[in-house]
Amino acid sequence: MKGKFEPLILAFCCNYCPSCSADLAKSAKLQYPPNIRIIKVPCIGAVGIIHILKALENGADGVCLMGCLEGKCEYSTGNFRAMKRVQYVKKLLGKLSIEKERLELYNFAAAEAYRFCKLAREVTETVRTLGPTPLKINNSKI
Amino acid sequence: MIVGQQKDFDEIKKMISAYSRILVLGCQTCVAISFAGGMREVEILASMIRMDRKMAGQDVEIKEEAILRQCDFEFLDSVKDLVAGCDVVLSLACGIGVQAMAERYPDKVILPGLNTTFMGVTEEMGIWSERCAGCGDCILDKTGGLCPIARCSKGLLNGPCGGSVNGKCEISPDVDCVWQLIIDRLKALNQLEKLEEIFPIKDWSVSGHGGTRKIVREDLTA
Amino acid sequence: MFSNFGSILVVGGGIAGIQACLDLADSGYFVYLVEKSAFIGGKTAQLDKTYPVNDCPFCIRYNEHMECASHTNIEVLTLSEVKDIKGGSGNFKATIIQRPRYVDIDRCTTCGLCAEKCPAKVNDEFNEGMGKRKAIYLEYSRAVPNGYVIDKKNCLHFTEEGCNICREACNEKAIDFDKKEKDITLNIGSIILATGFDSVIPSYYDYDKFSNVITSMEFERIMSLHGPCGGHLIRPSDRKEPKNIAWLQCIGSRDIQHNYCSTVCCMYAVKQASLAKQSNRMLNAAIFFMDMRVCGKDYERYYNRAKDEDDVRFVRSRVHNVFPVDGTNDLLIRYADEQGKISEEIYDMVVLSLGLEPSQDAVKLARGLGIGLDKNNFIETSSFAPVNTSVPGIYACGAFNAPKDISESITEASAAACASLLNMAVSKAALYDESLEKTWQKPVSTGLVVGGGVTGMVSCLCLADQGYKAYLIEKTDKLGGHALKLRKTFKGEDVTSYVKELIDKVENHPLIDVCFNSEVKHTDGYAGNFSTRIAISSSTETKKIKHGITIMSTGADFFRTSEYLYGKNPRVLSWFQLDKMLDEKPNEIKKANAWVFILCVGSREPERPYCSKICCSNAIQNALELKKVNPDMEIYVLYRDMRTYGLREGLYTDAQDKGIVFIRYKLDGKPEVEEDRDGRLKVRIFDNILGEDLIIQTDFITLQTAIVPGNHDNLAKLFNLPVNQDGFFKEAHQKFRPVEFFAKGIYLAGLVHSPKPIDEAISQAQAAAAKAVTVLSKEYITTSNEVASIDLKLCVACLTCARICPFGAVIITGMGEPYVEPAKCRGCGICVVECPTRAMVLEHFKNDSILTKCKALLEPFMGYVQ
Amino acid sequence: MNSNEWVFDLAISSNDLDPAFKFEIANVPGNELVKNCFTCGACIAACPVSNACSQFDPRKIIHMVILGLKDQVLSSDNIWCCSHCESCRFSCPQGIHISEVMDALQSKAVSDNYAAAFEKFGTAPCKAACPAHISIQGFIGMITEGRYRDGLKLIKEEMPFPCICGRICYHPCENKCNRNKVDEPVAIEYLKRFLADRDLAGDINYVPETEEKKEDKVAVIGAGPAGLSAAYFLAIKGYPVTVFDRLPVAGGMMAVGIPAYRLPRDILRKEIKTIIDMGVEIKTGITLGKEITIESLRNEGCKAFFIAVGRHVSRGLNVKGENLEGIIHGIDFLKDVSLKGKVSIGERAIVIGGGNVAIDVALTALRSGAKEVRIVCLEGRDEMHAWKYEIKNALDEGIVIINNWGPGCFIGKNGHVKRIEFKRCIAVLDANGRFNPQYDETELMTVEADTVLLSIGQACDMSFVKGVPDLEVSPMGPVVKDPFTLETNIPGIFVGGDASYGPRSVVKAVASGKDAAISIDRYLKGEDIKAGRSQKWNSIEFEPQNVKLADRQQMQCLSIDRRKSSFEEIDSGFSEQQARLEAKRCLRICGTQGQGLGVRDQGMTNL
Repeated sequence: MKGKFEPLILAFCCNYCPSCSADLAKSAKLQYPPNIRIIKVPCIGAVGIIHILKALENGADGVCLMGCLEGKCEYSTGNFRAMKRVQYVKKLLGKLSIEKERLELYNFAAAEAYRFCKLAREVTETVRTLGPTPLKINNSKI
Repeated sequence: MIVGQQKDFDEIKKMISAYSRILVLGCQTCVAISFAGGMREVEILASMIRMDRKMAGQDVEIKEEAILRQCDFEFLDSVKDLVAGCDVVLSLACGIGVQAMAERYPDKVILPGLNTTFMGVTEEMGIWSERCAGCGDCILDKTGGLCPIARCSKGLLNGPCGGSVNGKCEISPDVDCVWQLIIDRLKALNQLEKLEEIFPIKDWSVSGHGGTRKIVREDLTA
Repeated sequence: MFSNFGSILVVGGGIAGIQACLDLADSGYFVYLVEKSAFIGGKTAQLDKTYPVNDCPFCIRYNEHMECASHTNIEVLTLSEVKDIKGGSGNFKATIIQRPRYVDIDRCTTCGLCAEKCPAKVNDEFNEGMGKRKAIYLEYSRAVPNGYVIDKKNCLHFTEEGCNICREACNEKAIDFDKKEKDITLNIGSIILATGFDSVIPSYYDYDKFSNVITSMEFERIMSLHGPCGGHLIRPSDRKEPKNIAWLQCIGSRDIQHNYCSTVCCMYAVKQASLAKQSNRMLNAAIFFMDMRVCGKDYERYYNRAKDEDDVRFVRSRVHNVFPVDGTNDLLIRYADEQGKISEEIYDMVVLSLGLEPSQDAVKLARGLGIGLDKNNFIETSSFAPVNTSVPGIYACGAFNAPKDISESITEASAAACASLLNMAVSKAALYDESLEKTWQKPVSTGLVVGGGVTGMVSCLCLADQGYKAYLIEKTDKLGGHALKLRKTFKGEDVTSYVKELIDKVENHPLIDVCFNSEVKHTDGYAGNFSTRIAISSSTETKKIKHGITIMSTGADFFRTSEYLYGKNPRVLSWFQLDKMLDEKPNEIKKANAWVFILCVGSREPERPYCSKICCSNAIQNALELKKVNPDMEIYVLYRDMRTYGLREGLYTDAQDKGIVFIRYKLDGKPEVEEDRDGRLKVRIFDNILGEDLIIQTDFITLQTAIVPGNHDNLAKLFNLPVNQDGFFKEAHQKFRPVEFFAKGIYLAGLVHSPKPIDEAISQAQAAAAKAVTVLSKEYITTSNEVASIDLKLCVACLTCARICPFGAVIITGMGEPYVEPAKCRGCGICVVECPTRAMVLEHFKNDSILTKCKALLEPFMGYVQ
Repeated sequence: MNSNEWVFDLAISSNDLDPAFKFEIANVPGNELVKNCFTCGACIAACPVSNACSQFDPRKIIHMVILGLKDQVLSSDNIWCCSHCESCRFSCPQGIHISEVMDALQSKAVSDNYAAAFEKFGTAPCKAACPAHISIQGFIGMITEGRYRDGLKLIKEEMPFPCICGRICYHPCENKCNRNKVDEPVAIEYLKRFLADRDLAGDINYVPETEEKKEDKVAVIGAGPAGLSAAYFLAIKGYPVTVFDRLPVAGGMMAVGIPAYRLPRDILRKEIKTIIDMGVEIKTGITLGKEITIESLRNEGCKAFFIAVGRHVSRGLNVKGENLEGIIHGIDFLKDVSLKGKVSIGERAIVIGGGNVAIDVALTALRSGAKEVRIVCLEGRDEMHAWKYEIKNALDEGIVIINNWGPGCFIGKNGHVKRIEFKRCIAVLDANGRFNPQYDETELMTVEADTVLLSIGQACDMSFVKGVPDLEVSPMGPVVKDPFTLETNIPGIFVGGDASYGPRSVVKAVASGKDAAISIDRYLKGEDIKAGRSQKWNSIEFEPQNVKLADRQQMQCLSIDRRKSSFEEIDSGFSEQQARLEAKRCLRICGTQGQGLGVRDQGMTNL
């Protein structure tokens, strides 16, 4: 039985600005797709390559990292490191023939509830267009 | 420190394609510090292999482990059971570690996950550069503590060559001309006269060119 | 809970007021914050971004706003105004009128139903009148205090009797129309005025007539993501994206009515133009200016970047008017370039860079209090006590003292907090939130101040006068630093005697221990508990000091140039030498017929791309002194941009009045200095206006050489402190945390931060002391809940953690083992992810737990069919 | 570069500079700020001359003054280019008054023999013709730029009543307008009115800034245009001024002479209010010689006086039957209408007189209920003193004008006038050009009328002299010793306005008041009152070429019917668009006297 494809997206979300935005979106009762699952982390710089890979390995159709705006990191350079790391993992994904678009880093200010929702929708749409993670498709063949 | 660099994933993939039970074994010393083969890298590589196999619809069983040093036989025993339970060991140690493993577990296929690149230093987080070529006949006393053999593209002993431009090597403007550095350093040390000394022909016999090297310390041997 | 006696009143809930409140409250004092509008945040909250880092000010300050509103030591009185203040320092009695909000903040859940239903639409002043809001409104979604307010003037309940729609809509029953205005009487010890500024309303440039002529603040709102245009750069008339925008500078600044420079407009115009360019590369952005006054830390780089990378066009010309283009909403600008050629250009939009004026209400209040104001209505202050007004016990900070930007306002706010504390012998207010987890350790109530210049001495005195012991480490054998060479401030105060007095106070203060000829050798520890070893050159012994905080005030140095025959001809002087000559050899000055000042020697050049900030004013100041000694002397000032910012503009016009001649030169046409056979000096310069070379025969030349960072590499290394590209120390945040380092408990002040005049250095010194006191005054050293720890069995001492930690919290012990200092670690987890051997652990953020969470979250949706 | 090379190059050496030059110029009054130039260039872009011809660079001239390039500046043709249009008046952030600088340089060039005194102080014909010397091109330029407030400020630098003069001025400027040579003159008066109306319609009216308050009090006798102007300019200088008037209202002839349909009273009140807002005190209903005397004012601390009592007494005809009922003096009639509102008169009115007042009287009579109004005057139609457009207005409204007749006698019945007998006037002036009408006593005309309004001239009511016993007077009024300074035989007392020179226009009175203010200011400061006062304004001729034709904007007027039935204002003023279009017609560069700069050939500039 096949239903409409609903992507599962794991969002690592820095406890500062992006979480503020996410909470704000919630408190303002703004709608964003349920496809986004949020893991709060102390700093986006604390999300390692392995975390991203594990998320994908465990079946996430997309992964996004949400950090503070450039220069705005509570811990000085965490978001900058995250940016570099995402670039690196994108290279790894290339090796695995997984679409790089499944991984993205976004930078947020503290009060960007609307943008948060907008991006959540965008990300969901992007991943929806990409289809289910290649890990799942091929796995179901077995 | 020995600096390593993980092999291209495609190459690793090809190497291990025939196996479905794999031990990814890291080494927590030099290559961990150079971010090529420590536990962190083991986890990442393992995850990638799993994903790759999953996508290909193949089953795989991967064990992840890292030991303190793969170049010492004593440490290798701790993974005896793990090794026994797999078809192949993908070693993320330097070439020494891979060989040590192969020597210790002669029945097992031991594959290298790294290219062992050079002996060098961490310039800063994420940047390593070569410092020593292991020539067996150190001349750093004459060159202000900068090694022309490892760091001059031509290995010149009486540099710099004509390719030194603005303190950079002709092979790339990113590479310092070590001879320029040597001169600067000696100048600062007020030892420029050392350069007037012509280097005698170097004894390459003690370098790797003289065959496999071996050192025996009688006072230490049993 | 607390005694009102000895509490402090802060007037104005803008950025400065909030900062002053927080510093005071964190030091244990009770503060009343009186804000006339319904929300705190002031003008800063309206800004889209701040220079020079392009931060969103609201995002960064949100926590401070919240903290201010919820701090147990702060009572925020919004919709309030000071009606009357009686009494004197230490015992003021203030009457505050508080207008009703009509919405019970504690009940309001900001659900917004009321505003949705409210029938009264009014122009949204937060958006500068662009866009509408309702009569019941929240300024913006996270405005603080976070509750709606009814704007009585426009509310139909009051204007047309009886509209109760919002009250009926409110589920929480939070609306009460019967609330009445009330008077609140407060007993207070000190008052801080932080009333900010009003923008000068342009009476010309057809601002009111053309919709596409907008003010700088309107532009901020247009660019703001939360503004009326959602962050899309569009012009008001047709909401189309503009292709050309012109910024006109000095609107309401630097004219006969405003004999001062508003200081901030150049930078905000540069910021706006480059952000606009970044949002649309095809945009033609032009800034019309007289002098580009970008004289703050990293400002010059920002300006250069706008010019070189963002392709913002800079046109040196004052535009006298904007013309309509018939049949369109476009605007025509006619201007003359430096050669006098008149050009006309058409722009889609024109932004007027409005100047700053003291807020009118505040001027009235200050007059009522008998506070001395200058001719432009700014508060009269001394350079040596930059936040003290003429009335004891009343302090002022921010743009009411002089036009200034956010970071300086914040600095002054902290300085005012410091000054007002010194004024008061008061009981501290109730203490801290008990729920915080603490390590039960008292901070060492001692400060270490490195550098015995004016800044260091002021910091020391601030600490010592509040009862904390202070060590002052000075590497030479006397106090005073470069200030010993200065004669006067731009306001004419005598620096020499001030410094003398200061040294006297410091050396005789029982709580200050001055260590001469000494140097920091080693340091260790964390905020509240540092331990530092000092080497004293006269002895082989080292001295170990335990201290709770550290202030870096090692100052800067001046550039020793080889240009312009400096060092070759004795009559080519540095500015210090001129200062000395004024003191010692007035007769030689009397004999001189001509004198040339060359500005920007070594500053604003490719190898030193920053402005030294003080040279322009200093040159003019000295030129005026020369004129005093010898009124017949011809003085030429050769400059690149005349950066007499703020109230220093008065110096410039004064100098013009006295007949001092100003000639501009360009970087690629520097003056040439020549000595002829008879030893006479000649300066050759190309005069842009004349279009010809000018040869000036002169008796003396003074070079305004750059301020360069002092040699503090060693300190930077020891304390693990960041240094910027120019070699000055890098503070935690350029805009909002100007005197702090990222590492807690270490502060910076004075020229070690960037070149600055003595008054700004002193306010930084006071600000740093105020920050220091927030740590020293704590009962316990508080630490973060989550601290990284290390499994030493796994650790191979690869140093990654020590290298990567943004706070220098990880150190490698002599045993080659890493150690995490709990007071420094802020639990970010950056080291954890990078640890190659997985030895690093963050208790609440373990790898395993996150991976488990990851898995759990990736369980398929409920009801999601795969 | 070595010094040898420097010797031969063409650079300016500081040895050639005259450091004192900038001070010389700055010491000329009005030039104090010249040293404060920021070299921002705002003046150049605002200058119509610079726009027409690039050599004229006021900033460069000022910079050269500051540098001390005296020879170069004074011998340059450029300093003669400024047309004193004042377009740049408010452009300079430092407030440098550039035309004053140019004046100072021109004077210096002449006095130091750098130039012949050719057309010194030459300016545009319109500005020269205006008695108040308003910078007409300047304010018109500001209209084209939309700087209405600045435009008004510019006008108000020279006169306090733009709203009034924008309605009732006889605008000699327009007669001289160079645009006449192309098509029609620029509607200067209406443009002025546009600016002033616009300001009065706004929320905050423009009130000129006043200097710091001074001690010495000044009393002004007469709250007419001359007196109020003097008060206005003295207030700007910071003097405390009190204005006395014996009428119950302020404004003099503006309030009681000019009919409301030409000058609505609220306009008048508003412009007077501006003067009050500047700190001037106006006391009405007080007569010099009755309630107050110069002596009493001196005792109250007044240090200087300006007497501008005007001419409020009608001349008599000296004709038989002149005292019959129904024969009213025109200005008394106007005064009554102004003060009381409606005055009832008969149905058939005859107005005797050919001046502007006669026309005002006739039109007012029409509005006061007369069914038939005729004007009878000595002069032929073309000789009438009334302005052409006034005559046209009268004719439009159905007034009959009968020319070349002089009153012979009035014939009454029961003491009330019934008929007038006129005799043919064959010449108004005698061979010497003096007023001396010649009649053909044989040709007579009898006209029936129940009201006769005499408007044949005004005299000064000399009763005020009681308050100034020592003042030298003539039968014509107080004697002015110097027409430029308005001094009298008593130091500190100045006279001006209609009282001193005969009935003239409001703008002339303003000029007189302004002169008095300058004199009083200098008198009180102890400065030389006479210095530089005889300055004549030369209009510089200009032959516009290649000018695009453009019609003069027409003012919207009330219909003839509405006009006759009310005192509503006839002209409704220019719309903003009209004003801008009309302003664009101004050639802007009239008055430039640069030689060989091509300015004159430029014609219309691109402004």
